[in-house]
Order: sequence, then C-alpha cells, then structure tokens
Amino acid sequence: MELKKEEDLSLGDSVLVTKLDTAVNWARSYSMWPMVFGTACCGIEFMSVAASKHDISRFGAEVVRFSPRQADLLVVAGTISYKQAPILKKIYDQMPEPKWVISMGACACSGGFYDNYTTVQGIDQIIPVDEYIAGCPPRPEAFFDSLIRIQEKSNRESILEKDRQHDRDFKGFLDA
Amino acid sequence: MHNKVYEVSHEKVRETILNLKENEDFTLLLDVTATDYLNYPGHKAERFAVVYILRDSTFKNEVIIKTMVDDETLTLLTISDIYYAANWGEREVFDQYGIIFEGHPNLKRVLNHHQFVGHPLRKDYVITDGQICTETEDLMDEMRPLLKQKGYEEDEVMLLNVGPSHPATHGTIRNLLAMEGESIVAATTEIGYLHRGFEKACETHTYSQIIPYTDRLNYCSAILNNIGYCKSIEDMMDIEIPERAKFIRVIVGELSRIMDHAVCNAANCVDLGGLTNFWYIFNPRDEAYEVLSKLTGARLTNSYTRIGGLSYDLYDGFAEEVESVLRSTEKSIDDALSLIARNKIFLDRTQDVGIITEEFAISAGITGPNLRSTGSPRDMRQDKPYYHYDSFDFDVVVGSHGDVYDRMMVRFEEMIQSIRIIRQAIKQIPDGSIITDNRAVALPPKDQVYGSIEGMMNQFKLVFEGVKVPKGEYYSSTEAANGELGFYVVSDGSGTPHKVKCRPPCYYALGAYSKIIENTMLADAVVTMASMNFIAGEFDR
Amino acid sequence: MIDIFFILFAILAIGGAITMITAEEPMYATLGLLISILSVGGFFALLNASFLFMVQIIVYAGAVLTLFLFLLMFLNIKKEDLPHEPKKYMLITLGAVLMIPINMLIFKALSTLPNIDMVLVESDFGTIKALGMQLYTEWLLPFELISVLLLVALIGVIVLAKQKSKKEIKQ
Amino acid sequence: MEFAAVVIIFINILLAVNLAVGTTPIMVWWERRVSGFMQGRSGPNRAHIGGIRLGGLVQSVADMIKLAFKEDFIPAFIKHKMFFIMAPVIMFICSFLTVGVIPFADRLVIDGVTYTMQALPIDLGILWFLAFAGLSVYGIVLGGYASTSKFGILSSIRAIAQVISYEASMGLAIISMLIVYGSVNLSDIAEYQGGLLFGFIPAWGIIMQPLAALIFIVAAFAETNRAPFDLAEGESELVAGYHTEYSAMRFGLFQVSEFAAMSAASALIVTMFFGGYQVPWLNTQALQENINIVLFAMMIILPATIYFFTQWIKKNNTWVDENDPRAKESKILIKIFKGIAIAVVVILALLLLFGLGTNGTNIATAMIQVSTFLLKFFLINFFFVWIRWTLLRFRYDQLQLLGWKVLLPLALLNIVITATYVLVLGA
Amino acid sequence: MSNELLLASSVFVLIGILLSAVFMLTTYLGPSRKKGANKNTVYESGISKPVGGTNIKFSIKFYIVAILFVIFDVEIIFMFPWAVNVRELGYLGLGEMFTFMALLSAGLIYIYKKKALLWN
Amino acid sequence: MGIKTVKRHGDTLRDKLYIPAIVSGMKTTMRHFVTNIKDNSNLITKSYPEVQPTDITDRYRGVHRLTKREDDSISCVACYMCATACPADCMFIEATERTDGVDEKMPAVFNIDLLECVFCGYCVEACPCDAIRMDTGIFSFVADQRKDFILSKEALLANTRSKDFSDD
Amino acid sequence: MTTLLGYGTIAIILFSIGVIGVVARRNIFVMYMSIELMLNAVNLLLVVFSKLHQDMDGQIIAMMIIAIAAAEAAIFLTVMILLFRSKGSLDSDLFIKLKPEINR
Ligand code: SF4
Ligand code: SF4
Ligand code: SF4
Repeated sequence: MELKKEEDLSLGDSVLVTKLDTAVNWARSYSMWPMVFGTACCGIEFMSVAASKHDISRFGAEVVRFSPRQADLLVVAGTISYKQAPILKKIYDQMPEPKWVISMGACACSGGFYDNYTTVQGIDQIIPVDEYIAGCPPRPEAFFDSLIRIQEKSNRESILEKDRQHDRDFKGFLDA
Repeated sequence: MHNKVYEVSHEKVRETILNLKENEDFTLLLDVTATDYLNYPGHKAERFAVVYILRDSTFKNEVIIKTMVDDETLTLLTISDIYYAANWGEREVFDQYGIIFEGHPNLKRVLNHHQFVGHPLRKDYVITDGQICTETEDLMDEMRPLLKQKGYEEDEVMLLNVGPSHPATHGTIRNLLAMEGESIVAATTEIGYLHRGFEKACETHTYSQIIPYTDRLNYCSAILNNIGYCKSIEDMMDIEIPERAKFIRVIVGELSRIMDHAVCNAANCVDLGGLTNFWYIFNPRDEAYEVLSKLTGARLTNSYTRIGGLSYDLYDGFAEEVESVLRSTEKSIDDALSLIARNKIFLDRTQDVGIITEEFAISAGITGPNLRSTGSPRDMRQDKPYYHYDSFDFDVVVGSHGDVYDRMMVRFEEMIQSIRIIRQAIKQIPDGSIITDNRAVALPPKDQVYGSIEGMMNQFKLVFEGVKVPKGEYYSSTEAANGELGFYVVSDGSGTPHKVKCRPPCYYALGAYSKIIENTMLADAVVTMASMNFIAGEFDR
Repeated sequence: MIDIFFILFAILAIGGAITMITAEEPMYATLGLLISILSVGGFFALLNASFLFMVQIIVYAGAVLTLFLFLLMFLNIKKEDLPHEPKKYMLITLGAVLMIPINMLIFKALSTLPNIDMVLVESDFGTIKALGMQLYTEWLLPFELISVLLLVALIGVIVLAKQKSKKEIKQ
Repeated sequence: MEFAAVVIIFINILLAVNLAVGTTPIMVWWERRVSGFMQGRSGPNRAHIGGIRLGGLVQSVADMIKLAFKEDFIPAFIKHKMFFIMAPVIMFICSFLTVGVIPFADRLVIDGVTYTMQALPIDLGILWFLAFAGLSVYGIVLGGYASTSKFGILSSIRAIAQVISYEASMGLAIISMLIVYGSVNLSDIAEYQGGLLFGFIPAWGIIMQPLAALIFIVAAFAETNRAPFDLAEGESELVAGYHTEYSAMRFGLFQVSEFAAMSAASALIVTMFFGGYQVPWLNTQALQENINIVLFAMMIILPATIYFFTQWIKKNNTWVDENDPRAKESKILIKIFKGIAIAVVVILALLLLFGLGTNGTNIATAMIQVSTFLLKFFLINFFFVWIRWTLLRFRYDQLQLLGWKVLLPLALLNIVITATYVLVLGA
Repeated sequence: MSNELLLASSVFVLIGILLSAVFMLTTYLGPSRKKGANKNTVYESGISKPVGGTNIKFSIKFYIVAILFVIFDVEIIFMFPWAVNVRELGYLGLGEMFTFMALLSAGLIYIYKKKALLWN
Repeated sequence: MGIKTVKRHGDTLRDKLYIPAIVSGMKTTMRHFVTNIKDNSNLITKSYPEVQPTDITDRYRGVHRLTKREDDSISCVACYMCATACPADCMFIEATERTDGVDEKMPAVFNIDLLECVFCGYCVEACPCDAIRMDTGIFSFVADQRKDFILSKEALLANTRSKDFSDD
Repeated sequence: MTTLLGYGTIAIILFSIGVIGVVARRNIFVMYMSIELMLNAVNLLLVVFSKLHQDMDGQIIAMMIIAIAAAEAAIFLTVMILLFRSKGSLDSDLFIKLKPEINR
C-alpha cells in the first residue's frame, strides 16, 4: 500500500516533520476512539471485545464515541442493508479526518451468505475500508489483530498529507 | 402430529377470527403471513393464501386459519382492530407479498425501504435483485395523523429521531418521537434496517442449510433458534430424536437463554447509566462462550443442532465447565444485584416505568419474559412441554406490574431458574447417540461414508437433494429467550422448503413499543426499549 | 494597575451595553448585558465592595441572566417573531445625540461635588462581616420586607404560570 | 514587591494551574484504570514510550496529542459560529477560575511577612466558587444552543435546570458551614479545622456537619455534571449531549473543563470538610514545633512505602512477552523509585543534621501541608470515580425533585439546628 | 483592593485565557477541512433529512424551577452576611433570620402544595 | 414447578434512604477493586496477542485446509459436494482429469472466499473423502484487500492441522 | 482615574444607554434589559458614594435593589411568557393594545 506520496512531502523530509510525525502517529495509534456501527450479530461479538476478558481498553480504544464527530475509527460490525446504507454513509462522512474503517465480519465485508435483494454486498461499495476481518462473527481476537494493523497503518502516515489516498479515489454507489 | 389447518373463504375470515377470539378464547394472534403458491406442485386455485395463527389464553392450543385471496383484487379485510398485533403483521404481508388489507390504519412497507419496488417474497421476484436506497424516509406520513389525533400542531413539538445510529437503539431501530420538552407525545417506530431476507433465503436453500441462517435470527441465543427450527422440521417429519439429544438440547438451550438474558440486562444497565454492571454481567458470558466454542466449534453462531439431533456430542469435562459457568453466573448476578436491586435511583428509574398491561400484551402478541412480567404465567416450557421440560423442577417467574423493573427482575430470576434446569438435566442425561439413525434425515457417520459405498450414496443424496419433508404446512413453536419462537413451514415435498416463516417474538413486542412509550419521558423510553430486548436479527430477519 | 483594570472594565461595560441595545437577536443582547453586568461587578471589586461583587455575579449573572437565557430558549424566538425595527439605528443615534447634552449637564453638576477627585482605592471596607452587622441591625425592616416581596413574587409567578397551564389543558 | 512575594505568588499560581489543567491527564488515567480494576479488566496498558507506560498514564498523553492533531470541524449549518467557538472557552475559564481560591497550605511566614497560599487570595473564597460554578453553565447552554442539534438543545436545558436546582442546596449547605466557621475565607476555614474536637477528634467539617457535608457533596456532583448526575451528556439518550457536534480539541476543551470543575469541587470539598491542608492531629503550630520529629518519621515512612510499592510493581507490572520493551519497564521504574527513596532520605538527613532555621521550618511545614492536601485531593477524586462507576443515572425530573424536595428542606433544617446550637452553646 | 491581589488575579486570568487560546489554536494542526455536503449536516442518528426545527416546547415547569432558583438565590445571598455573624448578632439576629426562613419555607410549601414541581 | 413472583423492593425505609443501598453497591465495586489491585493476576483480562485463546479445539471451525493423502497428493476428488452444501456459495471448484492414477478427478481450481464464508462447517461435513477440514486453528484472518481473502488451492494445501491439537 | 468622577461618568453613560434602549427599541425584551442596565448604573453610583462616605448603607441599598430586580425579573418574565404565547411577538407596540386580552 502506497501511503506516502512523493509530491506531498516536498517540505516533508525535514527532521522536524519526521519527528512530529512519529509523535502524532504514535498518539493516534494509541488513541483510536471507535464509533461502533454495530447492527447485528457482529455487534454482539463487539460487546465481547469490550467485556472484561478481551478488554479493548488495553489499546486505549474503549472510549466509544457515539457522536461521529469525535471518533477516529468506524467499526462496521454487522449486516448493512440497502436501507441502512445511507445512514452508514452519512456517519462516515460526518467523521473528521483522519479516520479509519474496519469492516468486521462476512456481512459487512461482502454480504456474507446474504446474497439477496436487501443486503449490500460489502460496505466497500459505499465507503472506503481500511481493514477487513473474515469470520461470522470474527472472534474478538481477530478484531484486535486488525486494530493492531490499523495502529501500524496509522504509523505510516504523515501529518502533511491532507487527504488520504484511497479517500480521494473512492467512489461508492451513494456518491452522486 | 400435524396440526390442523382450517381453510376459510376470504369473505368469512374476519368473522371466523372474531368468533374464535370472542367465543373460543383465542386471544393471542401469533402471526399473520402469506404463501405464494406459484409453482407449487399440484396447486390450481388462487395464487396467494393468507395464514393467521392464533393461540388460546391457556397457551395449550393453537389454530391455523388459511384463506385464499382473490387473485384479482388481492384484498382482504383487516383484523388489526381485533388484535393489535395484526397491525404490523398485516403490514409485513403487504410489504412482502403485496396483499392489501382493507381498513388497515397505515398499510405501508415495514421491512423494505420506501424506495423499494415490488414484493420480494413473491415467487417471481429474483432473490438477488437488490434495490438501492438513497436516503431515509422522514416518517411524517405516520407522524402527522398521530399528532392530529393528539391535538398537536406540527410546530408545537420537537421531532427527534432516536436511532438507528444511536446508542440506545443498537443501530437498527428508528424511533421518530414527537416531544414536548422531555416527554413524548407521540412516537413511531421504523424497522427493517437489518432486514436480511431470511425467508427468501430459506426458499433457495435446503432444509439443513437453513440452520446457519437461524443462528442469526436471535444472535444472542443462537442455539435456541437452532432448536426451534429443527424441532419444527422434526415434528413435521414426525421423527423422534434420541433422548440424549433432547437433554443436551435442554442444557445448551438454557445456557443460551441465560446468555440472552444477560445481554439484555447488561444493555439495560448501560442505558440506565450503570456501566459497571455491564462488565459484571458479561464476565460469565465469555466463559460460557468458551464452553460453547469447545462444544460446537463456534462462539456465537453455533449451528449446533441438525435435523434429527445434534452435530457433536458433549466433550470430556463439559459438565464441570458448565458448572463453573453456572457458578460464576450466580456470582455475577449477585454482584449486579448488589449494585442495583435496592438502590433507590434504580428503583425510581425502573418502577412504574414503561408499563405494559396484561391485556395489552396479549392483544399485541407479546410473549415470553415481557408477558410474564405483567403477571401472566405463560411459558411454553410449562404450558406445552417439550423435551421433558415438565420433568424438571423449575418455576415460572412472573412480575406484578409489567414495568421495566419487573422485566429486568424476571430476567434475572429466569437466569437462576435456567441454572436450576441445567443442573438437573446434567444429572439425568442418558447415554446413547446424539442423532437419529434415520438415514433419510441425518448424514451417516463419517466412517460409513469413507468406508462403504452405501454410506457414500446416502451422503450424496442428502447433500445434493436435502432432507425430504412431506408435503404440507406446519407450525411449531418453542419458548425462546424472548418468547414464543415459531416456525411456519410450507413444504412441497422436495428438499428445499417452499416457504419458511419465522414468528419472531420481538417483532410484535416492537410493534407495540410506540404505544407503550407514549406520554413517558425520553429517558424512560430508552430504558423501556432496553428492557424489552429487541433483537434486530429477529424482528427484521 | 488599578487604572488598567478600570479602563478595561469601562470599555467592557459600555461595549456590552451598546451591544445589548443594538443587537437584533435577543441572545446577543443578553450576552451583551452579561458582559456589562460582569464589568460593573468588576467595578464593585475595585471599590472594595467584595461582597457586592459576589452578589452581582451570583445573582445577576448567575441567576437573573440565566433566567433570561432560559426564557429565550424556552420561547424559541424566531426571526419573524422579532419586532420589525427599521429605524432602530436612527433612533439610537437620535437618543445618543439627545443624551449627550443631558450627560454633560449632569457631568458638570457632578464635578462641583466635594471630594470629587478623591482616589477611591485603599482601605479595608465592604467586607461581608461589616455589611452583615449593619444589615441585620440597622436595616431590619427593609430586610424582612424583602423576604415578603420575594414570597409574593414567588406566589405570583406560580399563580400566573398555573393559570396558563390550565388553559393549555383546555385547548 | 519583594522577591519572596513574587516567588510565592508564582508558586501558588503554578499549583492552581496544575490542579486545574495538569491533573486532567492524571484524572483521566485514574478514571480509566480504577474503573477497569473495579470491573475486573485491566484498562489502558499498552501505550508506551520506549517501554515506559507508567501504569497507563502515557495513554492520556496520547489522547491529548491525538485530539490536538485531529481535524477540527465546524459544520456549515451552525449559525452562531461565535457562540460555538466561545462555549468551550467560557466553560474552561469558569472552571479554571474556581480553582484559584483554594488554600494549599497555611499562611506562610517568611522574614516576618505573611503570605496567603492561594492563587487568588480573596476573602470570599466560597462565594467565588459558587459564582463561577454557576457561570460555567453558560458554556453548556451556548454550546448546545449553537450546535443547532436537537440533542444539544435538550442537553442544554437539562444542564441549566440541573445546575440551578442544586446551586440553592449547595448555597444553604455552605451557610451552615459558615455558621460554624464564622468566616467565608477559605484559609480561615482550613485553619479552623486544625483544631480538635473534645480534644481528640480532628475538627473537620465532615465531623461537625455531616449533613451539610453530604448535601454539599451531592450538590457538587450535580454541579460538575458527574455521574449519577451526568444527564446533560447522558449517552444512552442524548448521544453526547451538548458536545455532540464538537470535534478535536474543542471537544477536548469541554473534557478538560469538566475535569477542572471536578478538581475544583474536590479541592473545595477537601478544604471545607476534610481539613484542607491540615495533617490530622498536627496543626501548623504543632508541625512547626516538632518539625524534626516529623522529618525523622518521614525518613522512615517514605522509604518503607516505596519499598512496598516497588514490591507491588515487581509482582504486578509484568509483561508476557520477554522481548517487548514493556517487559523492562518494571526494572527501570524500580530503579527510579529506589533512587528517589535514597535522595529523599539523604536530603532529609542533611536537613536534620544542619537544622532548618525559621524560614526553613515554615517552608518545610508548607510543603508537608501541600502534600497532605494533594493526597486528600486525590482520595476525593477516587471517591468521585468510585461513585461514578457504582451508581446509575438519575432521570431528569427525579433529579430535580431530589434537589428541591429533599436536599433543600434538609439544608434549611440543618441551618436552623446549627444556628441554634451555636448560639445556645456560645451564650 | 490590593495590588498584590490584582496582580495575582490578572496573571491567573491571563493564564486561563492563554491556555484556552493554546487549546483553540491546535485547530490549525489537524488535517484540512474536507468539504462535503454530507459532512456539513447535523448529526441526528444518521437520518438524511431530519424534520422539524430545534424548537422545544418546554413544559412550564422548567420555567418555574428557574424562577424558584432566582428567588432562592437571592435569599441565600442574604443569609451569607448573617451566617458569618451569627455569634455577634445573637438571638435577635437568629429570630430575624428564622422569620426570614419561615417566609421562605412558606413559599416552598406553597410550591409543594401547588404541585408545581411534579412532572406528569 | 410453580409460579414465582419477583420481589419488589423499594418500600422499606432502608430502601428509601438512598445511602444504605449506595454503600452496599460501593462495597461490591470496592471489593473487586481491592482484589484486582492486590494481585493483577486476578483480572479476567487476557492479554491477547501474547496470550492465545484456550477454547480452540479441533472442533473449532477455523480457516479451511485441504488434506493430502499419504503420498502427498491432494485428497480432493472434485466432487462438488462441499460447494453444494455450502450455504454461502463461497467455493469455486473446477475439476480436471487426474493423471497420476490415484483417482479419476482432482480440482484444477479450488478457491474459497473467506470473506463470504460463514464458517458453518457444512463443507467439512459434506465431503465424502475427508479432503477438506477446518482444524487449522487459525481463528483470525485479517487483511486490507478483498482479494487477499480468496484462498487458492495452494494456500489451502499449505495450511496444516494446528500443532496444538492432540492426535485422535 | 478611579475617582468619583471616573466612576460617576461610567455610571451616567451606562444609565444613558439604558434610557436610549428603552426609548429606541421596540423589542420588549431589550427594553427590559435596558431597565436592568439602568439599575446597575444606579447601583454603581450607590457603591461609589458608600465608599466615599465610608458608610455601608449605600451597599446595603444596592443589595436590596438587586434583590428587588430579581423579584421583578421573575414576575416580568412570567408575564412575558404569557404575552408571547398569546401574541407570538416581542413588539412593544402590540402589547399596548393588549389590555383587554390579558384578562381573558
Ligand atoms: S458476519 Fe455473520 S455474525 Fe456478523 S453480522 Fe453477518 S451474519 Fe452476523
Ligand atoms: S464453512 Fe460453510 S460457508 Fe464456509 S466454505 Fe464451508 S460450507 Fe461454505
Ligand atoms: S473437498 Fe471434498 S467435497 Fe469438496 S470437492 Fe473435494 S472431495 Fe468433494
């Protein structure tokens, strides 16, 4: 994945920016406040992620925000129907940058075995997705794996880069 | 063992039902659904039939009324003024089949979105034909008459959308509330955000392939759905499952019930602002998942049962591990109750809040803990016992006021009763096989498949064609965590069902929700919702 | 030091007051008044009337103006409910022009007062203790009258408000 | 002004600023870790800088930096942009100002000049608190109003009604304390509590006026919007309440001011009811007279505490993976703590050897008192957290009824009893 | 008002303002403001076009509570000077204040009687 | 068997006083706090990436694998049974003639789309020659592109039975 | 600057602004707030004189004024609510013609 683009970093190779990048990325990676868009069974499994045994707070990500304006990470856990799609899109749009999206479970990623008239065949038709998790529902451990991957990814970003690349190129069926 | 289906002509159906309610005590409308007989082998008459399933007040008997709908008009008289439950029931039939109920107060789509064209459960609707929805509905068409009826102008109230993406509605329920200050003067509920086409999917999968789909109905207690579905197919085919399987089903079923109630009460505590309870109540749940995972191979969506039995036998040490789960459940209930049970803040928040009267509950088709909290001791496990439930010593738990407090406490107490049942069942569990050896139903054991050509052929036949269920229609129900979970199955004799209709207990509870929260406060509406345990996978299917 | 504060408060007080009378939206007017009142409170502090300073903040800023704000949200006044005031600025200017000579007059009169140049700074005066002693010995009757007044106000409000709610029920 | 005066003013302001803002990350951490332990989970423990986690304290730093570098978004539909921007600032400044009047130690005498150990050495400390706690409601109101969000407006209204319902009871509770103390000056109040009741019980406010203490604490919870009175942002109903539309540091500022208000409230509770900076049974005079004994006692107690603490770290601050930098943290921490212990012992020993002099004694006393104050302060904070994670949220009308129908009459009654008692006894 | 106090308070207030300014200035550190029609809409549970304005018809009870507060606040303020002088003012002051409080409680009782505080 | 009515608290004076109940609640939270802080090993939390889950047995339905025969050739005979049994329709098999003489057919392509798979285990149950199994013990599969989730025949063959499982 | 003259000037200016507000504005709300402003100006003068004469009475009167202002605000705002709800406007001209309707 090409996250750093040359032209954006014209002034970016100075030591200061690199240092600042390290600090900011470190902070971002350990302070992923999730907004849980949990609709179905995967949402229930996300509850286990928050429960004592797995405890998402270890990663500093237990600050579940219900207002998209304060969230960094959108966790889509559960089936997204066509009826739900505009809402998901709206919530995603309302989140401020930088934002990440985890698509949790077969339904969110691809529609799962609901290959029918009502289920969106993968939320990547609506919003850009950073991480997919397979499973139905994925185990909490799998969620942590992807959270760790998102943390690593956020470490590869630069504060100079204003728009993230896949955002720029993305066009879903609800983008007019 | 087939239950009788009474066919009534479409002119008479309203009268018949009214008569049944008034004179025969059939006070509970379980479900309204329709069947599309297009391509049904040997069917010549009208294309659509509407089916009403009724239950009497003792919960011992049910009756199925079927009526063929005139092809030209596709119209029937509504019964929504007889049963409150018929309101949403008929809306669903209209949405899915396009049958019009004359006199219905608000016949509009309920599961599919408002930009949807066509009726998906008709046999000629292509299953993969998705339709994009670009924006949400404003719901004012429902709100305006309500406001008018209450004597409010539109600009006199604040219209607040609670849900779908709202912490209290868990992403799938939308309530449009008309509020005056903090109190709600009128409310409408919109669902369908998690409609995943369960019933349509059933028509393209074999009977046993449906089991994973049932996991995802009430995903808090997947096994109870597995049991409910498999039991109805087994009943339909008239097969007995081995005793051992019955006991195991009871054990894991009750374990699932405990977890379902735990989720409900934990969520309720969160909505009340008592976050610590969430963790206390959830602690044993993870232990229980571990047991289920070892037993069934998955944590949440177990797909544990098979038609005719179960997929795996108990593993070594199961009894001890379950016992430890039960013990920590008891401990966690104690902890949670010590935080709330006598706390005046909790009592003020929950007592006499969101009251459901018994009469209304019955009329609205509310069953399960929500009905029992009103004081009506109706439990399928005792009224129509299956799997030897009558031989276990347990109490039916009832409340007295039908408020949030009673619902929560009934759930806590039912968890304790379930623990009792599990302890007894574990002691009594007999040896034997876990799945019937009827080769027309169950896959042969693996060694037979690998070893004998006969077993191989059997395997081929069952996998490719599926279990053959005799032609006919059948309704069977079990007591799931939320109330009566029924499956109405129409078979055309092949390996795939012609139609499967799930009677989800919380669909009807949700239909009544907007009535219950009228004239309460916003905060009460939230806890009322949490206490009634609406599971999206179940009501949206 | 004190002078700086004096000027600061003066600017704030007058600025706030002008905002108040010119603002279109009542919300802004209220906040203008709030600033004005807080600055007057500041003057009290500069004058060593520390208790009065607190009274000003607690009662005026904290209670009365909160009530105003509350009322504004309560009534939810929309643009079209506001009176149409096309000649507002003209009237205000006119008023200002009229007031200046009068002010000058008063100002003249004021400057003839004795002690007019006395700098009001030091001294420990206006503490809560001293004020209390005087209030509860010499101002007994007015004090009790205040409580009666407050009681009457309370009852009056409730009677008025209740009357309205009865009407609402009838509607 | 003399040098000493400037230094002391500077120190006081520094202490107050720290109490208002500096404690925020600590309190956030405190809240998250303590709640974690109460719920049988560990809480944040992975964020680290080169392996150092400080039990998760580093997590708060990450949150702050993250918020600072997040996109700060003001939605276009907001009409009153000024209000929107001002709201968190107002709230912050009001909460910030309240902390200023807390006395951190007894009046300090240096070279014969007395200095008050308050950042804002005003007489009317309590009234100051009341005033600014009341004003901070403007922040919430403007925030909610400007957001044009329905949740925001509902939350503002709740906040106003809540704050005003409890300010009355709070004021009355304070009055009954004033009757006892006979002064509104917080320094006087704290000084008063250095005395002993019946010769052996510290004359703390909570012992003399338990009812007033209870009412005040409840009202303080309500004024600071803490659970069980966190209706204004009651998540299950109002999503995020008045800050629903706020993002990045604007939202952060709301959080900071909430914690600053909580700081102020707990500091005030300490000062009013828990003896302020007073070491129980050792008032300022006693401390100064016996400073050598006290220092000697500290020389023993501090290393002992640190020893037990390091033992605890060794046992509990472990990391499964040996190669992780976090696994080495315990060793580093233990070394640091041992270093501190040795340094403290050495310094104290030197002080004891060479004597302190009058100024030195006074400063040492002040330092002991500041530490006592901070200790009590954090204990009260713990109490705040403890309550929050034990109780449920009130409903809107129940909360008001509690304020008007229970607390207010109780407070009135308490005043009557106290005043009569004081007079009868005094006469 | 002494110079010292003025100095201390101005420094303290300035620090407060400075701190909030610093906090506010972090705005410019974050990523660019991406414009978007959707992003600029109000959050209301994700609904596309929420109906109805933010006009809230409050119950008159809210208002009564506010009034009640104003009046009580004034009364409390009047009690402060008494409270610090209880001993000096003696029984006369006590009697005075009790009359005052009696009137105050009369108002309170009136409110309870009128059920002005009860919801529903 | 009987009917049990739940108790209704709140009428006694003790309940009405708020404080006693609050105190008893605080006792509970404090008890948890103290036990946990005294010894962190009392915490329920398992530090995941370092501590692995304990409930993964050979029943656990993890990522699939294709088994091999003794001679290391693929066991699958491309009979399509698994694909038929799969409710999610996430298997894609293309058969080809088998030239090594062990059997008649073998899959040329055998893809499983793990993103669509619902881990129901029906494919394993359906397979008549034990060629597909889900006992790899791989319980977590994450990636950032959808195509990474399509496991080819080679990848499936490369998966092995988890070493943690006992041989049966 | 902090002399009687200085404070007096400020008080007079504030008072004048209050007068202008009452006269020039038609928004009844602003009018009322102008009255409050005038009261404040008076209070300021009272306190100044009290200080000048080293006599507490001025401050006590100011305190009484504040109390009365609060009581007045309560009544006034209640009446305002009633009027606004029945009339739907804040225009002072409207209220003049209102007399018979209030008693309705
Ligand atoms: S992926 Fe599976 S568990 Fe998750 S929402 Fe879909 S069906 Fe439910
Ligand atoms: S586990 Fe189930 S869904 Fe997955 S490939 Fe096998 S049969 Fe298909
Ligand atoms: S894996 Fe088994 S069922 Fe599937 S094609 Fe191969 S042999 Fe047939």
